[in-house]
Amino acid sequence: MQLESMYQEIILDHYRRPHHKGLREPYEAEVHHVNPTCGDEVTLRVHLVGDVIEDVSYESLGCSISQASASVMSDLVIGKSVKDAMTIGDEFLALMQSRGSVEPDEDVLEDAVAFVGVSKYPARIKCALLGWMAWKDATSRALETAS
Amino acid sequence: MQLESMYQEIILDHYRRPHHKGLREPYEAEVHHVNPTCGDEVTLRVHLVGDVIEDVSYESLGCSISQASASVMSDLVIGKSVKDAMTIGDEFLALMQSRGSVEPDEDVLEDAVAFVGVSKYPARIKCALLGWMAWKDATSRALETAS
Amino acid sequence: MVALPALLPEELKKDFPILSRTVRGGRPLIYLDSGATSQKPRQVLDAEREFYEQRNAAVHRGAHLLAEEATEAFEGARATIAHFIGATDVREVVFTKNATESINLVAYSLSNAATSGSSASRFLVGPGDEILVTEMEHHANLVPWQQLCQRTGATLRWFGVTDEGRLDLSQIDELINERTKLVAMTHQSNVLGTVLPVQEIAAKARAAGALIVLDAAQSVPHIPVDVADLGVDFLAFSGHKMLGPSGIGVLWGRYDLLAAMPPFITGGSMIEVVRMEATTFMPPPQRFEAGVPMTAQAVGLAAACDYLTELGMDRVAAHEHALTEYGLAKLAEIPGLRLIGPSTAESRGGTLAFVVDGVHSHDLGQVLDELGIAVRVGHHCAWPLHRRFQAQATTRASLYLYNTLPDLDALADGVREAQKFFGTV
Amino acid sequence: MVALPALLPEELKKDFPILSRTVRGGRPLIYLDSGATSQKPRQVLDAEREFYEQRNAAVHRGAHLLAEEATEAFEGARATIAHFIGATDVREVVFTKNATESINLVAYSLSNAATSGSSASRFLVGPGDEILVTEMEHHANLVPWQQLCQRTGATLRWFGVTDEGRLDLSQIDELINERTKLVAMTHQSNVLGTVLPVQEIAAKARAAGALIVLDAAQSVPHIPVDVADLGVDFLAFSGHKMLGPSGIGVLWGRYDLLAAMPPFITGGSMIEVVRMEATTFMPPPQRFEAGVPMTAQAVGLAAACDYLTELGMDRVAAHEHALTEYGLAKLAEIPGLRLIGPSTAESRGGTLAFVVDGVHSHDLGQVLDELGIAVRVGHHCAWPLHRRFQAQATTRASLYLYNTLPDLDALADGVREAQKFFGTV
Ligand SMILES: Cc1ncc(COP(=O)(O)O)c(C=O)c1O
Ligand SMILES: Cc1ncc(COP(=O)(O)O)c(C=O)c1O
Repeated sequence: MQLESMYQEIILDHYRRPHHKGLREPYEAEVHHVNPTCGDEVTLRVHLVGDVIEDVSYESLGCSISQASASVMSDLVIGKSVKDAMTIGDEFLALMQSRGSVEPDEDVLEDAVAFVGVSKYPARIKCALLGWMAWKDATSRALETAS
Repeated sequence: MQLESMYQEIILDHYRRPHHKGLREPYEAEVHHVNPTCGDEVTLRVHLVGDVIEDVSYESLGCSISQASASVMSDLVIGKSVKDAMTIGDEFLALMQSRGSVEPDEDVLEDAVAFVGVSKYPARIKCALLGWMAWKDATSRALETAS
Repeated sequence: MVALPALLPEELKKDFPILSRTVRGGRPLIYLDSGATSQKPRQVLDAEREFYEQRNAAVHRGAHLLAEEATEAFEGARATIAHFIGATDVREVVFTKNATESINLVAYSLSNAATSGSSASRFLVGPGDEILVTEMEHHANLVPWQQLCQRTGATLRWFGVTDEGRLDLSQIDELINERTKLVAMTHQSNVLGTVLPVQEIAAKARAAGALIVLDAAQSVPHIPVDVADLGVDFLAFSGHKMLGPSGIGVLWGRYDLLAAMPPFITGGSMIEVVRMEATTFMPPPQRFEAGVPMTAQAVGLAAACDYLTELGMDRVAAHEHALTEYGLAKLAEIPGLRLIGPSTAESRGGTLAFVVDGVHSHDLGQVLDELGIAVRVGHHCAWPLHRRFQAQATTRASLYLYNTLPDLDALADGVREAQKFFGTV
Repeated sequence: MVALPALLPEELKKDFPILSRTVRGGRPLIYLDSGATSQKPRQVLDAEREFYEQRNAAVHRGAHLLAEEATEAFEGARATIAHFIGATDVREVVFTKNATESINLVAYSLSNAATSGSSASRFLVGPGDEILVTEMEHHANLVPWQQLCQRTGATLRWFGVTDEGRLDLSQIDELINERTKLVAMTHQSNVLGTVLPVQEIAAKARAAGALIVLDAAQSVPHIPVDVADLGVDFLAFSGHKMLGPSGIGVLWGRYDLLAAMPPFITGGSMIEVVRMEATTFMPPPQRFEAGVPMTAQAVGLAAACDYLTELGMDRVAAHEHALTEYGLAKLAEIPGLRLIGPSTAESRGGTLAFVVDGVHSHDLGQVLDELGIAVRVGHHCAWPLHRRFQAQATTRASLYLYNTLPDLDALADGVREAQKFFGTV
């Protein structure tokens, strides 16, 4: 079975024990994103201090891929500057659209490299991106509120 | 060419010298019928005296088949009782739907037997029926007015 | 494994070229997603191709031989399809692109009644009027009615669903009342499999003076359907779910209603006289078929009806009933699996939707796919129903005439394998 | 007869199986009715069949391999078609069942704006507003706008047509004014062959703040069309007129407009979140593609685009231009024949409509049919235009890439034969 290439241990670990889960105060923006094809959903908050992402907190319902991805994302962006975090987000998006053809950069993506197998399954890419898209959206809104 | 089987001399004669054409008074009902696919049209009046069709007058624009058919129709129904004329109309309709498979009864249909060839061309059946349908419609209306 | 006498011969699979292809890792395809769309037998594909290669022309518009033959093929297809659903008047069969358009046609014709003069006044819907649906509807038979209410100011109401997955009829006498203008319901749920007591509901709706729309997208392909028996006014279904091509659907409607209804999509071939100032319209079915229609697809759908008729819809239904009983029993043995829908095969079609503790349906679907088993995961366009069952998503296996008992064995084995993979057993 | 360098090779006919069939009395078929619908090359039929036999599944709904492959084929087809018309954003291509539905989509979205809240207010149309069309429109680009006016209280106005069959632009500055909400016009007339000065009209319409809808049903199949160049907001065409399958059409629309427009047909696959109380919708193109789409037909249409691209649309246009010049000259030699439309091939496509003194077009068509020549007779869904030319009906020969000079010789000879038969010469 090829399943192991999609469901790497890192992913299953994050799925079973997600990091940073739960909704916390304070926050500048909260968004609710849904995957219309399957109904997976995430509610996500962003708390900025200056241009640093101080906290990302979320509640989500969904498959292992969407859950694990939100967990990995929160690990990656919390404590980073908005600019750096956005760069990581772009890198992850590129990985997802690569159909498994690029070698992910572990220095940048850390645990997120484990999602390389997911990029071969177009129907699952949206799952892996759900949390990231919500975070991006919430961050832009938080920045708008700030300015 | 098979054209002669559709355009029998009788038809071409009626087409070139249509009988009873023109709109006349008196009349109890006037109708306007159109063939939506080609735009052929007929305006037709019926004058009843008791249950006898005293006159059928019409103006029409259209192909040889529709023109000739209206002419033959007026010959056949003028002077007949409504009941007898309707029977002839039904017989003509049956001929048109026969796809050339029935032997038309010349005693009943007279010149209208010439339309047997038309029944093999589905797209032209409506042409042959245009005047008949208008006459039927006008006659029903005239009867309604009378009652 | 037993060979049940009701089953159709396994050789049927040979008529469907796609069923002999292999999928991931060279595994044979086990197709359990016919509720989404069915596969097509060679006979249907051949009929379409023969039309294109021998008779293709614009129907109802030309006087040349090809146009004549194309029109005959198209109208012959209409007659075959009418006969298939027990319609005695071929003019009651309107071609659309899918069941979704069929339902929208009725919904838009009703709102168009507001600007179509007194002849359409019986179709007027407005504030104070009620449109009644059910909580188990496919979005195709829910959203168009929400939108009709939005356009007209009418109120949407709905039947609930019981824990067993049956329609909750306890409030029927309150729900169907003198304000009810239209009742829209599914014949067979695309998630639960439940077959609704259509005649009973239709009788009450008719007594209240309401129009009745039946979404037959999941019934016409699977059980004998006779419009004369059902007591409904309109019936909608899609060709692609019943062995036919994509791109074609049907709206059947009672002739006297269709003849009084305002048009929906307008354009060529549906007009009587056109002037710049105003236009008059042809009688049904032409009034509702604007533009060059899906001609080859109609011919293909008629070939699908012929295929089903030759097998016999009774036998198709019996085959699926036997498979359903077998599948329900198989799934019931799996610990941690919760079926959504009736647990017995009575008044129920071959749609098996379920959740598995600890394994999200997306993940379950992925494991099954890896094993060559195609099922659907998600809300299956019935989101409110999923909310009703506190299921965010379900896994759905939906059966058709080409499925076999081993397909269901493979499904059950696959579910257990997923449980093992995700460590929930 | 000369062989013109611009002509495509005659061997092209071999790609079209139907063109080798015989008709009445065993005569070879001469197909001059491509304006109604085109014939299909083997390449298109093969692509459709390959899809059904290898990849058929419901797109955008399943997670299994077939659904994945089907979705890829469908979205790949969208990209091919977008590229074919010069659209850089694939989301601007919406699949419909035909050009007629594409135009109705815009018309209904506009009237739906009345009940869609403030975000749709830019699309509101009502009393005092004007919708501008032309007198040469196909019913598909006239009746939907009449109906929009009927639904909303807006006023329909129109450009006239000159005796030469060109658009009469003398009133343009009065016709396009601050009340003009939308201008709908044909790119190429399906009767006259006239190509309209789209950019000029569009520029004035845009300056007045009006939306611009182009009916490209007769241009996209025949000449290079680039949406970026035309300056319009929406463009509609059908697959069946451009070598593609029946049952599929396209609406191209500017993304920012599509993204703000209310939906038309509603149901599955176009929703974001559905509750019994209310529903939100996906962005374009999904918002406008409710229900299971015409998947195989999209794949077939993309194959048609590939076929045309391989030939080169410039060469297709040059071929038809050469045929048109030749045909115009041939017809001009026939006494008693009156052409409806421009007498030269400048800014004009290969559509030759005419009346013959003393021979009604139905009778003329019959004689031609007997000779194996398929033309169209009647008003060709452009009744107001026929009234404009005091022609109750015309005979129309419409050309495509598979036509040849001998086809036009046969046409001219056939017209003379009809004149002899009916004794008018
Ligand atoms: C100019 C024009 N517009 C619109 C249409 C409508 O196309 P369809 O019938 O495929 O919707 C046609 C063809 O019938 C046409 O020639
Ligand atoms: C119950 C039901 N109704 C309506 C539909 C809509 O059918 P289509 O998408 O073919 O229009 C479906 C299938 O998707 C269905 O299962």
